[in-house]
Amino acid sequence: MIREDLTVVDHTLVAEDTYQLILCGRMVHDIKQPGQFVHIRTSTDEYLRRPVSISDYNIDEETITLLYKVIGKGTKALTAYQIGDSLDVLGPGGRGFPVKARPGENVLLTGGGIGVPPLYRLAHELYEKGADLTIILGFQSIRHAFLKSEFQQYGSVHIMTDDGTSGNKGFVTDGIAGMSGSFDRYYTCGPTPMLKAVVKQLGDTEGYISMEERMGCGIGACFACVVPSHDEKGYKRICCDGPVFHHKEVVLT
Amino acid sequence: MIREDLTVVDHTLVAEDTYQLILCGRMVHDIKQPGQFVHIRTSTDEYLRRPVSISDYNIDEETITLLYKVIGKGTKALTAYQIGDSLDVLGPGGRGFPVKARPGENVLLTGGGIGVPPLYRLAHELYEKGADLTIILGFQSIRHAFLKSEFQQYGSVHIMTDDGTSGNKGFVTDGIAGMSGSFDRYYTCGPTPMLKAVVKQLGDTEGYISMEERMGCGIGACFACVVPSHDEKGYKRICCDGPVFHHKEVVLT
Amino acid sequence: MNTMIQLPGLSLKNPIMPASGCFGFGREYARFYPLAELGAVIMKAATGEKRYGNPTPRVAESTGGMLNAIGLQNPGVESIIQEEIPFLKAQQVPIIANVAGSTVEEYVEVAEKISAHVDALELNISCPNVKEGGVQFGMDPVLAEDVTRRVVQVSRVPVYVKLSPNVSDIVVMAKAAERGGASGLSMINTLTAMRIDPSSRKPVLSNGTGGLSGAALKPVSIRMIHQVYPKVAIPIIGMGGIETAADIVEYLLAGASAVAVGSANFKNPLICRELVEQLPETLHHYGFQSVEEAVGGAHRESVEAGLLRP
Amino acid sequence: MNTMIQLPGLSLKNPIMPASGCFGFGREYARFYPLAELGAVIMKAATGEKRYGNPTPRVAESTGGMLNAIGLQNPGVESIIQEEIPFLKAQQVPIIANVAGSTVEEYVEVAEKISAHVDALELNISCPNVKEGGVQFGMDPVLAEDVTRRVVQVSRVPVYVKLSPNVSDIVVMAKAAERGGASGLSMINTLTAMRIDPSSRKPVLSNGTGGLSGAALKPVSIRMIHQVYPKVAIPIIGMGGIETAADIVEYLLAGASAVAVGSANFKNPLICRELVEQLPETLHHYGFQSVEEAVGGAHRESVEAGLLRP
Ligand SMILES: Cc1cc2nc3c(=O)[nH]c(=O)nc-3n(C[C@H](O)[C@H](O)[C@H](O)COP(=O)(O)OP(=O)(O)OC[C@H]3O[C@@H](n4cnc5c(N)ncnc54)[C@H](O)[C@@H]3O)c2cc1C
Ligand SMILES: Cc1cc2nc3c(=O)[nH]c(=O)nc-3n(C[C@H](O)[C@H](O)[C@H](O)COP(=O)(O)OP(=O)(O)OC[C@H]3O[C@@H](n4cnc5c(N)ncnc54)[C@H](O)[C@@H]3O)c2cc1C
Ligand SMILES: Cc1cc2nc3c(=O)[nH]c(=O)nc-3n(C[C@H](O)[C@H](O)[C@H](O)COP(=O)(O)O)c2cc1C
Ligand SMILES: Cc1cc2nc3c(=O)[nH]c(=O)nc-3n(C[C@H](O)[C@H](O)[C@H](O)COP(=O)(O)O)c2cc1C
Ligand code: FES
Ligand code: FES
Repeated sequence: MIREDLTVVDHTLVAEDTYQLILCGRMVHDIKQPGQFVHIRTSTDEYLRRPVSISDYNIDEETITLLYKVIGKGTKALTAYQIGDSLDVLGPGGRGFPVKARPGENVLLTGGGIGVPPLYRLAHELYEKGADLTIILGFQSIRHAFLKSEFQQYGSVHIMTDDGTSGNKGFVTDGIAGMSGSFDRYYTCGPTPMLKAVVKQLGDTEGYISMEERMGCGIGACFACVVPSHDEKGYKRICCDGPVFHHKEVVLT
Repeated sequence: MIREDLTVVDHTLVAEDTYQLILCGRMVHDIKQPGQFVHIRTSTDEYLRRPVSISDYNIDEETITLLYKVIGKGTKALTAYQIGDSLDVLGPGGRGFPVKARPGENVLLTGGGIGVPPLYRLAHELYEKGADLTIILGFQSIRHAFLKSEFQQYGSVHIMTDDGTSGNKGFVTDGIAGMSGSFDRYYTCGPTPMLKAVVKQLGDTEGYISMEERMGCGIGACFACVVPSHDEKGYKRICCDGPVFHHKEVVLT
Repeated sequence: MNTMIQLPGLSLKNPIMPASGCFGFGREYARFYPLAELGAVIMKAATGEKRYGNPTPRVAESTGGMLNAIGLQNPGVESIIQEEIPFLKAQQVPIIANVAGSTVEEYVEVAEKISAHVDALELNISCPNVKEGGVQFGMDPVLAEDVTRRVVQVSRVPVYVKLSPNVSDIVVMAKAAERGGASGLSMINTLTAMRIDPSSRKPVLSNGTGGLSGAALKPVSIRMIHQVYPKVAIPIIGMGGIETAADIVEYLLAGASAVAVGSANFKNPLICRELVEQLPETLHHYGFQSVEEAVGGAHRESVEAGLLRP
Repeated sequence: MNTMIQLPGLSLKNPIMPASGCFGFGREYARFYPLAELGAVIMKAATGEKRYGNPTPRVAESTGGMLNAIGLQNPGVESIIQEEIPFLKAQQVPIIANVAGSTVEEYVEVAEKISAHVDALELNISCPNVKEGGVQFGMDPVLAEDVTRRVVQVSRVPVYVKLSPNVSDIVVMAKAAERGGASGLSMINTLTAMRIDPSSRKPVLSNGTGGLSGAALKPVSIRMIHQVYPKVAIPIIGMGGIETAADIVEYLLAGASAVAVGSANFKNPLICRELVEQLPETLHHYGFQSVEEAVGGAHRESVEAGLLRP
C-alpha cells in the first residue's frame, strides 16, 4: 500500500454518468488480487478519500483501470481530471477475490450497477484457470450498461435491467433464478440489499461477496467501515479485512 | 454597482509578486471617479471577496486594469486566472478621488507600494485638467517598483525605496520633506501608518486619502470596514463612504 | 409549488430571509433586487443608543466560514425607526427587528419602541462580540427566560428568541425561551472562535475572539435544531451556512419552518433572490409538494439510514 | 532548531502526535513511515470490555471537515495491553493511552491497568458518540473533577484530561480538571454535529449525531485554548483541524505546548511525518528559535493587531 500521484492516461464516458479512468504509476506492481481498491483524493479540500475498485490493470504498461459512476461531490470532482493530470491515490487496498477455479468448474459472477467493475479482472483470471463462467450483470437500464461485450470473451453473459431496455427485465436475483444447473462457486458485488438476496438465494454454495461502506482512513485505522462478523472479534473492517469476504464470514444487515 | 463575470483579457507580472490584470465587461460604464475599487471573488470557497482598486480603465474597449500584489490566499488564487477565464466581480464600489484641479495648480500625489495603482488614473485626469503634478512613489526596493515610466507622462516622478535601490532611499515622507514649494492639494494612498505621516506632514493643505480595511460585504451593509469620523454619525464605511476621504473627515488611528 | 409559510406574526410568501447583521437595513441589497421577493427581512441589531462597535479588523476568513466581531454597531433604536424602517416598509416586505442590549432594561426599551413598527422581533441574546450583555443572557436559562418574558410583555408583535450555540445544552435554552413566552426560536447565532496570525503573533481580529459563521457552522446548527424541534411547540427559524436550496431542505427536514441566510450574501449579493428562485424546483426534486411538508421531516422517516447504491 | 518539548511524563523530540482514534494503534501507519519520527502516539480509546461501536455509516463529510460516530469501538483494555502496546513499544515512540468508560469505575479500572504500560494517559471525558458516559463527564465540572481525581489516584503516569468543546464555559471545565489533579489538558475533542441527506430525509450517520472534526473546528479550538491558557498552570496538547506547519504555530501561539493531528491523516497518511519535517523551517520563518519560545506567544505580543500593508 502506497500513496502515489498517478497520471491520468485515459478518461472516457462509457455509459450514463459512468466513466472509465486509466491511471499510470508504480502502484500497479503491488496489486495482489482482483477486487482490491484504490482510495482517491478527488479534490484537495475534502477530508475523505473515495474508494473505487480496480477493474483491470496492466503490469507492463503500469496502468490501472477504474470505472466509476458520478454519485456526489467526489465522483463529480473526478470527472474534471484530464489526460496528463496527476491524481493522489492510496492503494492498492484491501483483500480481493480469491481466484479459485479448477478447469470445467461452474462459476457464477453477479454484479449490480457500479458493482460490476471489480468482477472484470476476476472473470479474466478465472477464465485463464479454465472455469466455466456464467456472468449476470444488472443495470438500471440500457443507458447505464457497460463492459457487456468485454465480459463476453470470458463466459456467457446475461444482462438484467430494471426496465427491460436491455437483456431481461428484473434484478440479478431473477437472473440467477432463471439459470439451470448448479454452481461450484459464486462471486458477487453490488449494493448490500442485492448481496443479501444473492447470498440467501445461493444458500450453501461457496460464495465471495464484495462489500462497501463509507470509509475514513481506508487502511484499517479508524474503524469507520466495519461490518459485524461471526468470529470472536465480532467485526471486520471492509477496507483491510475486505472488501471481499466469504459469505459466511460476515453478518449482512 | 453590479455583480458581473468579467473576462480576463491580459494578465502579466509587472514587479516582484505584483501582477497587472485587465478585465473586460460592461461594469466599466459605471465607473464614476478614479480611486473606486472592485470586490473580487478570487475562488469559490471563500466567504470574503477581495477589494482591489481600479488603476485604469478604457470605456471603448470596456476594460478595467487592476494591479495587485500577492499577499495571501486570495491574491495567490488570482494568479491562476488565465486569458479567457471569467472572474466574478462586484463593482465599481465606493467613492473615489474628487478630481479637482485648475490649470497650473500644484498637486501632490503620493503612493506607497500597492497603494500606487489607484493614483494612476487620477494622475491622468488631473493632468488633463492642467494641474502641475508632483508624484512621489514609495516601494520596498527596485524589484517591487512598477508604473514608474507610465506616471512620467503626467508629471515629475520621484521614486523612494526603503533600501535605496531605485530613486532615493527613504519613505515617501522623506520625499515630501525634500520638495521645495507648497502644494494646493494632495492625494495619497498607502498603508495607514504612511497615510498618518503624510497627513500630519502636510497639515492644513487640502488632502484626499484612500484607506483600506478588511471588508465583508463591500457594499455598505455589514459594518466590517468602518473608520471613526468627526461627524455626528461617528463613523464612515470605507467600502461605500470611502475608500477616499477628505483628510479631516476621518480619524486615523 | 407552495412555498408559503405561516409563522406567528409573519405570513411569508417563501421561507427565505436575510440573517441579521448580514444585510444592514436592506438599502444596499435593494439596489440588486426588489426586497419584496424575500420572505422577510431581518434587520441589523438595534440597541438603545447608537453604538460604534469594536475596533477593526472586524472580519476574517476561516476554512469553510468566516469570523466577525462587528460588536453590534448600529445607529440606535430611534434612528432605526425614523431612518431605516420607513425605507423597508416601502419595499413591501415583512420586517423582523433584531433587538439587542446590555441590560434587561435596554432590551425592554428597544423592544417596546421598535415593536410598534415591525412584524416580529428577533431577541438577540446571543451576540458573542460585546463585552456586556448579549450572550450572557443566552448562556443562562434563568436570565434567558426572564429577559424573554419581559420583552414579550412589552412587545406588540411576536418574539423569536435567537439562541447561541455556545452552550452545553441547547434544549435547556430553547425551553427557557419557550417558557418565557417566545413565539418562536431563531437558531443559531455564531460560535465564538479565534484565529491567530503566525506573522503578527496576535489574533487576526482586534477584538480577539469573533463569531464563526458560514458552512463550517452548518452541521452544528442542524444538530441543535434537530435536538430542539421535538422538545418545543414553537416554530424555528434556522440559519448557519446556508448557500444552496438543498441546504434549505436540510434545515426544513431538521425542523426549521423558515431560514435565514447570512454570510453567503457577502459571497454573492444576489444569493437570497437566487435561493427564492431555486427552492420550488429543489423541493420538487426531493419529492415535496410544499415547504410545510418538509418541516421536521427527518423526525418522521422510519426507514434505516444506510447506503443505497444506484 | 530545537523542536523538543518536555511535558509531564513525556519527553518529546517534537510536539507532533497523531490524535486518538485517527491512528488506530499505529500498525497501519507504521507501514508508511517509522513511528519513531513522531513526538508520541496517542492510541485509540480503550474501554474495560471490547466494544463494537455504532452502526454504519459512521463517517460523513461536511464543509471544511468531517463527522464521525465510531462509538469508541476498541478491543478492550486487556487486549490492547497484550496485542497492541508491545507493537508500539517496539517502535520506540512515547505512548499515550486514551482512556474511556461509561462509569467512573470503568475509567478507574482502565486507567489502573493501562497506565503500567504507557507514558501518559489522555482521559477521554469528551466522546460525543456514546449514549452513556463519555461526554457527560466532560460537560459537568463536578463530575469531571471527580473522575479526574480518581483516575489520577490510580494512574502510574501523568494524566491529561481531554476536554469537550460542547460546553458553555471551557475555562470552568479546564479548572475542574486541574483541581482534580490533571498534569495537562488535551483540547479539544469533536463538536457534536449532524448532517441530513435531503434524499433519504434522514441523518447521514446511523447514530444521528456525530463529532465534527477538521479545519472547520480549528477557530473554535484556538479560541478555547487561548481562553484556557492564562487560567491554568498545566500544559495543553492542542488539536482540531491541523493540516499545516503554520497551523501548528497558530496552536503554539494560542497556548498549546504540543499538538495532535487527527482527521488530516485520512487525507494524507503521511501528514504527521511531513509536518515533523516542515515544522523547523516554519518556526524559523516566523522568527522562532524553538518550539518553546512560541508557546503562548499570542498572550505576550503587545503591538496592536492591524493591517500592515507591505
Ligand atoms: C470497496 C469499494 C469499492 C468501490 N468501487 C467502486 C467502483 O469501482 N466504482 C464506483 O463508481 N463506485 C465504487 N464504490 C462506491 C464509491 O466509493 C462511491 O460511489 C463514492 O465514494 C461516492 O462518492 P461521492 O463523493 O460521489 O458521493 P457522496 O454521496 O457525495 O459521498 C459522500 C461520502 O459518502 C461516501 N460514499 C457515498 N457512496 C458510497 C458507497 N456506495 N460506498 C462507499 N462510500 C460511499 C463517499 O466516499 C463520501 O465519503 C466503491 C465503494 C467501496 C467501499
Ligand atoms: C479599497 C481597497 C483597495 C485596494 N486596492 C488594492 C490594489 O489595487 N492592489 C492590491 O494589491 N491590493 C489592494 N488592496 C489590498 C488587498 O485587498 C489585499 O491585499 C487583499 O485583500 C489580500 O488578500 P489575500 O487573500 O491575498 O490576503 P490574506 O491576508 O490571506 O487575506 C485575508 C483577509 O484579509 C483581507 N486583507 C488582507 N490584507 C488586506 C488589506 N491590505 N486591505 C484590506 N483587506 C485586506 C483580505 O481581503 C481577506 O479578507 C486594497 C484594499 C482596499 C480596502
Ligand atoms: C458580519 C455579521 C454580522 C452579524 N450581526 C448580527 C447581529 O447584529 N445580530 C444577530 O442576531 N446576528 C448577527 N449575525 C449572525 C447571523 O445573523 C447568523 O446568525 C450567523 O451568521 C449564521 O448564519 P450564516 O452562517 O448564514 O452567516 C451576524 C453575522 C455576521 C457574519
Ligand atoms: C474517526 C475519529 C475517531 C476519533 N476517536 C477518538 C477517540 O477514540 N478518542 C478521543 O479522545 N478522540 C477521538 N477523536 C477525536 C480526535 O482525537 C480529535 O480530538 C478531533 O478529531 C480533532 O482533531 P482533528 O480536527 O485533527 O481531527 C476521533 C476523531 C475522529 C475523526
Ligand atoms: S476506513 Fe478506516 S478502518 Fe476502514
Ligand atoms: S464591507 Fe460591509 S460595510 Fe463595508
